[in-house]
Amino acid sequence: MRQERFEAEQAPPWDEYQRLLARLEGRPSARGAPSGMDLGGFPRLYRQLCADYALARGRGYSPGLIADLHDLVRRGHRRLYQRRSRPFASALVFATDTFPRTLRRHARLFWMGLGLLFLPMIAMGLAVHADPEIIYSLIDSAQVAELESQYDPAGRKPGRETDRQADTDFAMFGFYIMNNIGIGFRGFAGGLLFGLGSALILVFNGLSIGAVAGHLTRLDHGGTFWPFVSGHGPYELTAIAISGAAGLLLGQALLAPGNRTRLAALRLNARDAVILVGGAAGMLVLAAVVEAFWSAGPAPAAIKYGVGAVGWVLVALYLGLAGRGARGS
Amino acid sequence: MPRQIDSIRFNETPEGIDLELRVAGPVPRALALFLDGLVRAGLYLVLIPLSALADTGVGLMLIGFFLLEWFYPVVFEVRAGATPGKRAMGLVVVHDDGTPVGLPASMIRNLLRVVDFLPVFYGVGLVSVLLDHDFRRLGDLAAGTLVLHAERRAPPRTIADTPPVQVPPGFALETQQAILSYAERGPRLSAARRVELAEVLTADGGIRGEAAVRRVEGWASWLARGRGLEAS
Amino acid sequence: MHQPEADPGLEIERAAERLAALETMVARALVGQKQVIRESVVALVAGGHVLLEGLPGVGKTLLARALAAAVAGHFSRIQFTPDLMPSDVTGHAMFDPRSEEFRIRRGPIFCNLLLGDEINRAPAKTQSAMLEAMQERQVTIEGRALPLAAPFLVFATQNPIEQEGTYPLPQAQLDRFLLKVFVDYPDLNEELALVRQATQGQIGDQLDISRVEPVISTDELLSLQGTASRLGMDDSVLDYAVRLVRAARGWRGIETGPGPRASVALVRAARGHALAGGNGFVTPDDVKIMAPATLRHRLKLTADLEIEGYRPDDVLRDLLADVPAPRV
Amino acid sequence: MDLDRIAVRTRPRGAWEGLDLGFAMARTWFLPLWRLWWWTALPTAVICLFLTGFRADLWLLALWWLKPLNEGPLLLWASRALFGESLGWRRFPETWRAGWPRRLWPYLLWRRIGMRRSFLMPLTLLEGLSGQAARERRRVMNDGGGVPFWLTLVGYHFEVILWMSLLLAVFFLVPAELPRLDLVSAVTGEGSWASWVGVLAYLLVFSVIAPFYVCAGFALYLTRRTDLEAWDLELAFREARDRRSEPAGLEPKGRFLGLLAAIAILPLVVPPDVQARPHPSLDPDQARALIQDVLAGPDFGSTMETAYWAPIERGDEPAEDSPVLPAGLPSFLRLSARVLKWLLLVGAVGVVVWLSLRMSRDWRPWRGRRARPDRRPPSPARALETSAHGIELAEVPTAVRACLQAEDRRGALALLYRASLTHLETLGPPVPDGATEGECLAAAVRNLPRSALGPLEPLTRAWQRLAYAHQEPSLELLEALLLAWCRWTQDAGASAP
Repeated sequence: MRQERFEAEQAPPWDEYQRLLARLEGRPSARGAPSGMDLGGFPRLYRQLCADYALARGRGYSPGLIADLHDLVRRGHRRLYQRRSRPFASALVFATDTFPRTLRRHARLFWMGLGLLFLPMIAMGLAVHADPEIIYSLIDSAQVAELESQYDPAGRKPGRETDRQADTDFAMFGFYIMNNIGIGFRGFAGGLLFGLGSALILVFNGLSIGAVAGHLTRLDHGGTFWPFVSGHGPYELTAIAISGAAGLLLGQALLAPGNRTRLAALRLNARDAVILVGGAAGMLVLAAVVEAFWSAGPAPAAIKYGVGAVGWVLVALYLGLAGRGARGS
Repeated sequence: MPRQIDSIRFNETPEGIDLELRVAGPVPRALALFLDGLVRAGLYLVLIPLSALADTGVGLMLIGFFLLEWFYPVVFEVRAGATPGKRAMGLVVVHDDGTPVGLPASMIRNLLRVVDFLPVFYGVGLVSVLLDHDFRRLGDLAAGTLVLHAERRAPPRTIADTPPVQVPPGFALETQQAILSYAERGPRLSAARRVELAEVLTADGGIRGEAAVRRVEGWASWLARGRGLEAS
Repeated sequence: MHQPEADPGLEIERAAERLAALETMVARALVGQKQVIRESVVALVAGGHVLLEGLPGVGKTLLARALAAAVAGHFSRIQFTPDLMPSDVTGHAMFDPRSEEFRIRRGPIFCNLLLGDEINRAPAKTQSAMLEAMQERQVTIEGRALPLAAPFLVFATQNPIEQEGTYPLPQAQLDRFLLKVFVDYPDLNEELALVRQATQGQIGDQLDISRVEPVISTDELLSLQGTASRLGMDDSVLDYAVRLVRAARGWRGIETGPGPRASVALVRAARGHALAGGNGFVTPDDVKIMAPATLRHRLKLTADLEIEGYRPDDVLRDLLADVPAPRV
Repeated sequence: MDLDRIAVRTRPRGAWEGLDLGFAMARTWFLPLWRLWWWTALPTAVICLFLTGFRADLWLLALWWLKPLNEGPLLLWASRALFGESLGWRRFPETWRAGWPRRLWPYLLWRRIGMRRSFLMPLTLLEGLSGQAARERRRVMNDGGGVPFWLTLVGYHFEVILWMSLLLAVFFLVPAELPRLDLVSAVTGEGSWASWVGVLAYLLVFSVIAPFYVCAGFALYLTRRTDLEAWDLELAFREARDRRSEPAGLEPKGRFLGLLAAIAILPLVVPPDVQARPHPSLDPDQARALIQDVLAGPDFGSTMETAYWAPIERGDEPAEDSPVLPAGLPSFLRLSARVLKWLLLVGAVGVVVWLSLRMSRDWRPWRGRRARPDRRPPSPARALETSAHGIELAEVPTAVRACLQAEDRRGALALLYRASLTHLETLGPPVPDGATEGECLAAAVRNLPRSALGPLEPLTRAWQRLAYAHQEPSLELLEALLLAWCRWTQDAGASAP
């Protein structure tokens, strides 16, 4: 069949296809609710067009025609294979199901991340508690002095200020969001350096938290420090460990790819890792809320400890059990 | 013959056809990045005055900074396929099978930006883009994404209505396509150049000048329409 | 509500007779395997394709060939191999330089009964070309749609996936088979009879279908299919079938459940089974009996169950026991 | 030269895509190009070292200025490789004799700081034009937009980024025990060893970027020619002509060995005197007019509609915003912060509570991972409870009769069948919810002696026919079934105790 006849014969479906395509490519709001026109025929038209394109190439029709058909095919391909996203529903499934299940699948790495965070933390805490000089190897003296004054039970300090304003809280909230989640994300990305970056970030965070805690406790500032951190600690520390574990997952793909190529392993693991990071980010947002609005609040220490304990239980229950139930009901 | 060098990657779709993905190289991507940097800097400048509104403003500003830092590309890529800078450069982000990029892949490629940024100004990313067959940086490799040149706006094409002349035997399919292409692109070439091109094919037969152009266009017409019987 | 035919008795009786004759004829070649034969006949009546699975040598090919011999129709057979191309199945266009047109050369798929041997040894492209044809009942060559013959039924055999050099069929494409029939080893008595029969007056170990004679014509088969599709079905039975399929979707241990096409298939198979049993109406029993064969290939177990060695039939057994049957 | 062996797919491309093609070419040919670069750069570097009196910064500046010297051979190599021909370095002296130095001079002098170097180099070096013709041609080719400019600009930045990355990598990766690289003096320092490291690193980066830069410029040039004068079609046509004019089996005449011949044949790549100019006889003014004509045509350019709002009349200038916040704003902000705070807190608590609820709903640890649903056989009483009437077994006959009186055959049979199932359970086999009528019957036949079956079989058949085929049983049959049923239950009741 000659090109011109071919074009003439196929013109009606092509026109129809282009009409539908123009509609699909319209504004996103219009895309959501196809009214008036039936889009059901689109896949059929698309397949037809694909066949025509293959024919045109096989028969050596003019390059211009082939290029035009290819453009149409590509635009249709973009629309037809678009992933539909339902943000709210998928967020629900993500929180109750996907995230905890994925984490449990990589429980070994999670424990590793937790270990990398907590072991240096505890060791450093004990060391600093025993020997006051060690902290200066990690944190410079000006910062140490600032920390001391911040948590000094005698002075005015943001941690215990009873008349702290709501807007200050809010500013702190913004800061925590920016700072802490950034740490989490970087811990994840560092995994691409064969897991070293993640491990380093975990260890250094552990060391500095441990050092601060040990130092303040030794100075008898524990009475202000511990109630402050107890509220958000469960969420924040776990989330940092989880995002570190996500980074380790990337590193694992590069160091021990198993039967896959490194690239394939990396892709596979990255898919899970980003789920872990997403969950960790959610937990960090929760931690930021608690830290900004509750930890600095005026409640007595006992209640704060209680809330902290409940938080640990909740986190453990959530990570251990959520999503274990029947699926897809 | 070894494979010809091309900046195109082919991806076979479920329909069994090869989709051409025109992968974008380092220069347009670098410029897109720079433009995005400008846009982001502008947004930062918009956010900074918030700090005048006491601490509430500072909080909002910091949250804004956070979102800009991490989610600026994700939001644009998932919603529109490309960040404003990429869009200005005519680029678009897709999965490596040519489908529009989704949230997980976009998250991966943009969170891993941190590594591509190392040690300064995307040094690692640049090396990766120069080395990789499809100009992918590390984030792209991990997420399985590509940056492509977006749609091509094709000029209109018509094959002039010259009386068909039968093509002499012995022209390969590629040559026939080149003849058709000549007819399609002819109007955009200078007249002298058209004559010259046509004479390459027809000079052996002693046809020169405008006649050569008419002859080659006649061949094209014959290829597209047949002897004129089919066309009716 | 579907009202049964005013006087269906005679028609159904005759239909059941023909089917019984068919089963007997097939049983001549394939000793034992009563249930397998019954399920194949049901698929024939319901007009659906069958996927036969079993280890090599249990008579999958024999079954299909015996069925083909018993139904007087055009039969072809494709041995799927790793280098089989889609056009080897569907056919292709040849350029005729004289007329400057393409001429279509039809492939083996243009027949009434197609035996696709070891379908999972072919690469995905070829598989999907064939499955596409099964679904659409037409083949597109060079942009022309060519309808396949009616009836058109595919019996595809596949070896268990663990065997070497096999490509598993994609889940979505499995949906195109009405039934998946397991052919197992025959029991002792049956095997004795089999060996006796296969070694009597037989040279080599060729498949013996010489004793199978055509008992049904293709037109007859078409009318049988019509009868089956008109079979009366109470709403409660329909409801039962749909409930079964829906239950399989949310069932514990099932990763991906059967789609809506499964409900349709289940009802069709139940109709076929009722007719083969000589009943003029469909009872929940028909649904329940056909459920494993209809559903087992349409669901995917969760990874942990699969690792523990469970098979879809195990889960289906629980499911069938737990979904209340429509009794009063 | 063999047109058959062209190593790059020729077809029309956008300018940016052409650039990318160049990067792909450079990546494929990187090693030979890189080696070639050093072949010319090393001698130059040594000479410059002496000329600059061993001053690192001057040396680097000299090398930077002499870059075109190294790029020329790369370009020549690439133009040969384009047609599948690999040029040995031994043959480069011939190119020098063929007048290259003369063509390179402008690039080493006044054209050195031009931003379109790599794009224009092919014009001068490969086409060998000079004077008016070259100027004219440059002008035509240059009309293609700013891509060559961006290539050069971005290329510089790539060099800087790679250089800084290299230095930082060296800085970080060398263990602390070894002498540490002083970054500051590497970048700015005079004479120290660190500055030499920095300069050498820069030289390395030059060598890495140069192939990409040259190939990208070359590919841009090819793209532009494809666009302007259908260079790809010319290749295809020439190939077709050659193939037709030669008897099969002979070596294509396009292969050339001598480099001089190769340069002479460059017009094959670049036909002599072509260059997209209109008729050579036209004088420049006419040509310009013609170009203007063509450019004014609808194929070139585009129309654009811009809509914008313009004030009809100019209003008074609004008063300047006072620099201090308005009086009510701080308290309003504080209020909004409080609202946000509580919203966030409530939201957080809500999320936690909701997750807990979700978990407690989903999680049933006591049932085990693969727990089966409850499988207790339903008690006989339950089976009757589910009936519409909810009556005792003993009352069944009366109830059935009542139904019969009321002409409700379906109700009667349903009651009877249900009651017989209830009775069946007292006899032995359990009747699970999932069992169909057929299965109940089969279970009974399996488990009970024939005599204990009573009317179960005909009853089941009658019920199935009624329920699924809508065939109503006759009154006589119902009566008979009822009688049989009564006998059955009484027998059992008598024998059970």
